[in-house]
Amino acid sequence: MIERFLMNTHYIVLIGVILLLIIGFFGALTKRNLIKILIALGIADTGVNLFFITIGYISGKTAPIFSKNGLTASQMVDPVPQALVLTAIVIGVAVLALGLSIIIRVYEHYGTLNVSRIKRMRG
Amino acid sequence: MSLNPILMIAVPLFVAFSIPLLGYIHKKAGLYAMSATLLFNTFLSFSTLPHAFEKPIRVIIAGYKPPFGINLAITPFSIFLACLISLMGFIVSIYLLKDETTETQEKFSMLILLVVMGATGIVLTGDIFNMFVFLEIMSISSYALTSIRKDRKGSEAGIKFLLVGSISSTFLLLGIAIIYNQLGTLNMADIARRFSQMNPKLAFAAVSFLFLGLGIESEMFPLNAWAPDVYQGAPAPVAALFSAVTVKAGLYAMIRFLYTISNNSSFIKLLMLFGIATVIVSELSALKQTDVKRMLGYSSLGQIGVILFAVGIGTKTALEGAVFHFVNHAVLKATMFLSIGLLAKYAGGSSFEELKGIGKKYPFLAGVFAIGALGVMGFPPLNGFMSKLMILTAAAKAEHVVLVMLVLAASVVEGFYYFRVLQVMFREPEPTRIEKRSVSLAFVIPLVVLVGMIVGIGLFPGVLMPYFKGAAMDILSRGDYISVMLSGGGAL
Amino acid sequence: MKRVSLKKRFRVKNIFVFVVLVYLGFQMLSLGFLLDLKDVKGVAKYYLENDIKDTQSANVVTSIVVNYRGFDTLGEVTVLFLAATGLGAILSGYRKVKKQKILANTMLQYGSKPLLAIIILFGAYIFIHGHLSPGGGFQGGTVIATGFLLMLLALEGYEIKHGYIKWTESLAGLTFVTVGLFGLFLLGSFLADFLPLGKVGNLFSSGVIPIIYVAVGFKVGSELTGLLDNMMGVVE
Amino acid sequence: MATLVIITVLCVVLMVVAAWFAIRTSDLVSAVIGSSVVSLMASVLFLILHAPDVAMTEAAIGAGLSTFVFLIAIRKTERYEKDEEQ
Repeated sequence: MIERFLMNTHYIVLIGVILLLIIGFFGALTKRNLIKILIALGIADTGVNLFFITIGYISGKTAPIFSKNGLTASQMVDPVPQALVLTAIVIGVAVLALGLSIIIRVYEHYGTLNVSRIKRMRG
Repeated sequence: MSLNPILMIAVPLFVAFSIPLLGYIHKKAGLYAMSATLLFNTFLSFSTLPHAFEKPIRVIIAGYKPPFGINLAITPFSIFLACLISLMGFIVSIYLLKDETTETQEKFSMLILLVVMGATGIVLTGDIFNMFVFLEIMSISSYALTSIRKDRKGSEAGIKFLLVGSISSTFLLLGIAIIYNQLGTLNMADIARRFSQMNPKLAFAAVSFLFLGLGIESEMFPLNAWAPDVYQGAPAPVAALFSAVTVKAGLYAMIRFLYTISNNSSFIKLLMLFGIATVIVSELSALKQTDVKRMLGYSSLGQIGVILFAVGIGTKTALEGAVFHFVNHAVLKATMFLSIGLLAKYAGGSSFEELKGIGKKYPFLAGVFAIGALGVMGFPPLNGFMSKLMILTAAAKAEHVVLVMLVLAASVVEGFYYFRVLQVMFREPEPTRIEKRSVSLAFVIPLVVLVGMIVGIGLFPGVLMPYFKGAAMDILSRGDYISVMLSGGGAL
Repeated sequence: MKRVSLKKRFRVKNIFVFVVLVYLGFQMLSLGFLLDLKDVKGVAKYYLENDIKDTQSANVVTSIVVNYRGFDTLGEVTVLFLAATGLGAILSGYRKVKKQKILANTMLQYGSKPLLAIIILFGAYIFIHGHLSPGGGFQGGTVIATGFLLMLLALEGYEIKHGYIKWTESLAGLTFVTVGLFGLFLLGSFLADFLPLGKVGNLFSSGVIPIIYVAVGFKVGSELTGLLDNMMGVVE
Repeated sequence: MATLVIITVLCVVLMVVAAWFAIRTSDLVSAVIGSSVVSLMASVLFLILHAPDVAMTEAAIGAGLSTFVFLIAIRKTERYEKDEEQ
């Protein structure tokens, strides 16, 4: 059981993915510093991207590029998750940059990045 | 034969990309281009409407038939919402022509254009990952629009919105990944056709992830703690767009996913409970507010709760009521946010204190606000009445009497706080510190049109009824959606 | 080292969140065994088998990104465009007193200009060969943006002309949409490939893929450069 | 085959450790470097999983560009996380 588990790249990476998700969400839910929260969300995002690629991977197959001679379609891993992850990564960096710019503005107004010290909006 | 509906997405994109260059021609060219584009979208969506009601249309992109390529799925429900979205976008855009929310007019008009384009894309697309991309387009422009004024409240609301939104997109991606792993397809009709072939445990996980993600987008309790801040912090016309356009797209995604794709009755039932919770919590929170914009935000959440409740009941009448309420909520909240935005601008703030007696200074604007408030409370000749009545009758028929009582109680609370606002506005003595300024025509026209819609829909709901019926049928007829999208749609 | 009280180190809420997340993680791990990881299926199988016939592009990922799911890519470019726009709007007028700037060493100052040329060439190579080898518009664009980042960091008072960025990003975006519209008017569906496909392996092959990828490369490059430039901000 | 498995395990372990470090440290610059290591390891894993396109993107964007964006933002705000509640 354990041997099967450890010799399989899927499951090794999958454990990493789940740990990344746990760490990311833990950070996002418990940290108070805005930049730290963004870092944590970025880690969770990396986890999801890795998850996507893992489900497209098939042991013993190779990258979906017809470069070497004689490579046929049946020898390739699933290309669709790779295309989707490309999109997801770019969206991730877009959100990140926008978030940091808003954070710079928040800092300008409040002089702190601590969520609990940024006064809650009222009335 | 009419224009290809893909232009509803391609043309706004084209214009948005060229707005930076239009700035060289005229300083305000971007704004006018935005307004003209939204008018074009409105025109195109209304001209597609009758065709789609005859038979749903499938628009193929890049020449690959579904499930291999991305396609647009133009069904009655989606085209109806596309009409609503582009019409509301256009009305708000007229208001924006004169509005000086920000000094970066060019960027502002791009963002507005793309927020409407994103919402249109969500309701029209037939591919689940493409829907995710459009959701991101919509939400990223919403984050930027929320904090575009660079002030305290706007920045704070914007960063909250952004953090919650990123969590939502993580969930959505996880759900999509699981579905793709099981079925090997991303086309919504194809997923719907084979959804039962998924491993039940994984199907449950995928549905929960997407439910959570879309719950955030559709502002469902308890995932909506950020929403009042956003409604308060964003500029008033932007808040109007949020409640008239972006929430609608989020709700559409939720309904499409639960009814058409997964057809999961237990989650639909869950929606009913969450809807009720949303209504009660937000109406009670609205009671405590001292800022009218924030109060409107809570009230907006309350209306969304009513829609979610109706969607959760799931009978045909309830869904008709829900679609009707979509329209009413969009029109009413747009009216109120736009009028309160102007009043707040003239009075110097949107708190009760600052708005004292404003009704005597600006009878027209405050009157418009009052009509909106009466509409939300459901006074008979206005439009809010019919839809709520339909939803409550449907709920009573489905024997959810306790829930009906709760919604009614919440409506009483709603009436209470709106009367308080009206009292502050009209009964207090006229303030001396505020000067009377003339209201520009660009502000008056949208408000008049919106009030006309409130009264018109209230007096003649029968005109729109066939459309509500068609949209509700579309939500319920899952098999038709699948067969049409996979085997070819109607003609344009 | 500052002593932190035990209570402060382990807050109850944090532990609760941690336990819940670990529990959910275990649940997900058990779901992991149910995942179907055996073989390519569904649309992916079709893409792999028909890629050469449909697009003549050696890189299947590229043909999915640009051709089969080109609409997503258009959306994705829009997302970047939006982020750059929003960031520009939010940070416009942001001024901050200049902090003590540490000058880059002479080597870097003199070396960075020729390096920029090489980096841009490399980026262009990546996006031009997107249909033949790994890489494409996004990767190439990012590489180009890092080149400009190097300039911003290394050279005192280096300014990127905003007009250039504006024109590049607009024209690149317009090219993408226009190619799509050509497909619509010539073949009746948006983004359809209207150019001859050529032969797999050649630089000039795969129809519109190279055009779109070059446009995406320019767009991403200018977008990210503008974004970095805006982030660096107006320093007085 | 066995070497590849060992490399994979190493990458995963390093990635998780870096992620944990990034969350725990109170110096934001270290945290950013930690998250950059996470991205770098992820990009190696993408390569191992036969996704060269994604590996390139992740290395350029995740490990390179976003690190810089973070650093610029930290430079404009503050570097140390002050952990005072309420």
